[in-house]
Amino acid sequence: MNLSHSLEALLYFKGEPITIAELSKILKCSENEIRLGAEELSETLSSRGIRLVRNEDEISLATAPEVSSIIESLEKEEREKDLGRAGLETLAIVAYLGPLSKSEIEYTRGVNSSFILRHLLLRGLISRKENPNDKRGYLYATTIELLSHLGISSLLELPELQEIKKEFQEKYSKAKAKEQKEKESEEESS
Amino acid sequence: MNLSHSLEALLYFKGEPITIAELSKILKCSENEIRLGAEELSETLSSRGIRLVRNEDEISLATAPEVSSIIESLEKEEREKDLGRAGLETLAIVAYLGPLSKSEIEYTRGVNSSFILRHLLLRGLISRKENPNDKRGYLYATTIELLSHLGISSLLELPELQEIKKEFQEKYSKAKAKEQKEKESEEESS
Amino acid sequence: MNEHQGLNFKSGEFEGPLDLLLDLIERRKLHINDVSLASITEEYIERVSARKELPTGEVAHFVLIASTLLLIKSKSLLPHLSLTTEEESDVKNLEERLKFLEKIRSLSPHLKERLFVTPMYLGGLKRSSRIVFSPSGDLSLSSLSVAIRSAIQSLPLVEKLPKAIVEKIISLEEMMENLAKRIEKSFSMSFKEFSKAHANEKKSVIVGFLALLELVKQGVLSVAQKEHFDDIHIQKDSVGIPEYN
Repeated sequence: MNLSHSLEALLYFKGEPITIAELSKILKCSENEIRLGAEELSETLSSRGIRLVRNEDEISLATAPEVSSIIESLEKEEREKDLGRAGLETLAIVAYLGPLSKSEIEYTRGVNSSFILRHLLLRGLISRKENPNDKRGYLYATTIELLSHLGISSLLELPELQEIKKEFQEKYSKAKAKEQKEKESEEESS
Repeated sequence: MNLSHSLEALLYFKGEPITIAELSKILKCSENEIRLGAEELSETLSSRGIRLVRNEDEISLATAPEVSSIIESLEKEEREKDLGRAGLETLAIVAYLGPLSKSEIEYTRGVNSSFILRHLLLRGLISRKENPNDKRGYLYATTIELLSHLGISSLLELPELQEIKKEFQEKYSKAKAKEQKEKESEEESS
Repeated sequence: MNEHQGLNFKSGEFEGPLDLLLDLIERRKLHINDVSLASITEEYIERVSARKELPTGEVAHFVLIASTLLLIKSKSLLPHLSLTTEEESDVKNLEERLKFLEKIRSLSPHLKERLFVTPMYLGGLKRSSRIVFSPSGDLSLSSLSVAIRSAIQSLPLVEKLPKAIVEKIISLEEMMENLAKRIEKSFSMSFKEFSKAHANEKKSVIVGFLALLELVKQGVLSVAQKEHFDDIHIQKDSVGIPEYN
C-alpha cells in the first residue's frame, strides 16, 4: 500500500488534523517521507469532493470549498428532520429511565444505537457525561433545553413517570432472567 | 460540481452511513441518479485509501481493508470478535437471503433464533426495519457495519450470492409460505 | 452396545433438529435423501430423548421432525405403505430444508474467514459538527409517552406456551395412531414378501414409535395413553435397541 493511501485512510478515520510528527510515528517513516506523501495525496485530491489542508506541522482532510452549500443543506436537513420512531424511542428511554449507559439503552431497545445517540447529541436533545462506574463509558441524560421545549421544568412532570418506571423495572428484570436462560440454551448449542 | 464529488464530500462530512433517500433529498436528484453517482465514486475510490461501502439503501465511506492494521492500532475500543457457530450461520442467512423475516430465518435454521438475532442487532451486524407486508413484524438485513467488518464494499463480493438468493426464492418459497402460515398462527396465539 | 454411542456425540453440539440431522448425516458421509434419513431415524430419536433439558417450545420442533423421519423410515421398510400427498410433501420439504441449510453452513466459514480480519473503518465519529439545539416537529410529551410505552411493550416477553405447537403435538399423537394402523395393514398385505429376515426391522419401527411417544410425553402435554400403544408397550422388553448401519 502506498504512503499517500495510508495517509488518506488515517486522516479520514481521525477526522481532525494530525501532526506530521505523529503521522511519522504511526506510519514508521521519516517526516520528510510524510511530507512527500502528503504532496502526492494533495495532488490526487485536487479535483475531488474532499481536499487536503496543510499548514506548517499538521495536515487534515476537509470538504472542498465548492460543496459548502451542500454541506449546509445536509446540516439543515439533519436538524430539521423528524426524529422518527427510532429517535423518539431512544429519547423517551433516556428521558424516562435515564441517566443510562449506551449498553443499557441498547439492551432496552434491542438494537445497536451508536448512530441514533450521536444524532440526538448533535441536536442538543441529550448530553453525555463520564460514567462514574465505568471510566471508558458515558451516561446519557436529557438536556435542559429539551425540558423547556417540552414545557416542563423537571423530568418528574413527564406523564405517568412513576408508573412507567415501575412497569419497566418489572419487565426488565423478567426479560433479563429469561434472556439469560435463552442465552444459556442457545450458547450451549453453539 | 459533479455528483460523485458532492457525494464524497457529504459522506466525508457525515462520517457515517447516509441513506440513498436522504441523499436524494439533499442533492435534489432522483435515487437512481444517486446510485449512479455512487457507482462512479466507488470506481474512483477503488484503488485509494478510502472506499465506498454500499448496501441496498445506504452508502458510507470507510478506510480501505489494506490499511486495517494501521487503523486498528489507533482504535481504543476493543472489539468483541467471537460470534460462535449459531451466530455465523444466522449471519450467513441474513447476508445471503435478506431482507427476510424472523419466521423465514427460523424456518431455514429450524430453531428459535430470538436470542441470536438480538445479539446480532445489538452488535450492529444486522438491522431490522418494519415489514411492509406485516406491521407487527420486522425484516432483517445486513448493515454497512457488517460489510465494513468483512472488509467488502458490497454484498455482491460474497461468493455465489446471486445463485443462492435465486435458489432460495424459487425452490424454497412454496415450502416457506406453508410453514410461515403455520408459524403466524402460532405467533398470533402466543 | 450400539454403535452410535461410539460417536461420542456431546450434547449441546447441535442446535435445532435440522442441525442435529445434518450432523448425523455428515458424520456418516451420506448424501441427503430418503435412504440416509431412514438410516438415521433411530439415532435421531435417541439423541433427542437423551437431551434432558430442551426448552419447552423446542421439544415440539424436534418431535415434528421426528414424525416425518418416522414416515420416511416406515416407507423405506414397507414399500406398500402409501403416503398421503401432504405426507409426501412433508418428506420432500424436510429434504429440501436440509439441503439448503447444508449450503448455508458451507458458506459460514467464508464469513468467518473474513469477519473482523481486515475491517474497513467507518470512522468519522469525531468529526463532530456544532451542537445546535434543534427539536423536531414530531417531538412532544405525548409522542415521548407513546414511544416509551411501545419500548416497554417490545422488551423480550416472558415465555408463553405457543398454542399452535400444543395443537400440533396433539395431532401428532393421532398421526402416530393412524400410521400404526396403516403399517399393520401394510404388513398383512405384504406378508409373504416380508420374510423373517426383516423381522428385526419391523421391531425397529415399533421402537421408533415408542421413542417418539416418549418424546411427546416429555414435551408440552402429558399425552393420555391410548390402548393402541399399550399393545406395543408389552413388546418393549423383548425388542431392545435396534442395530442400524
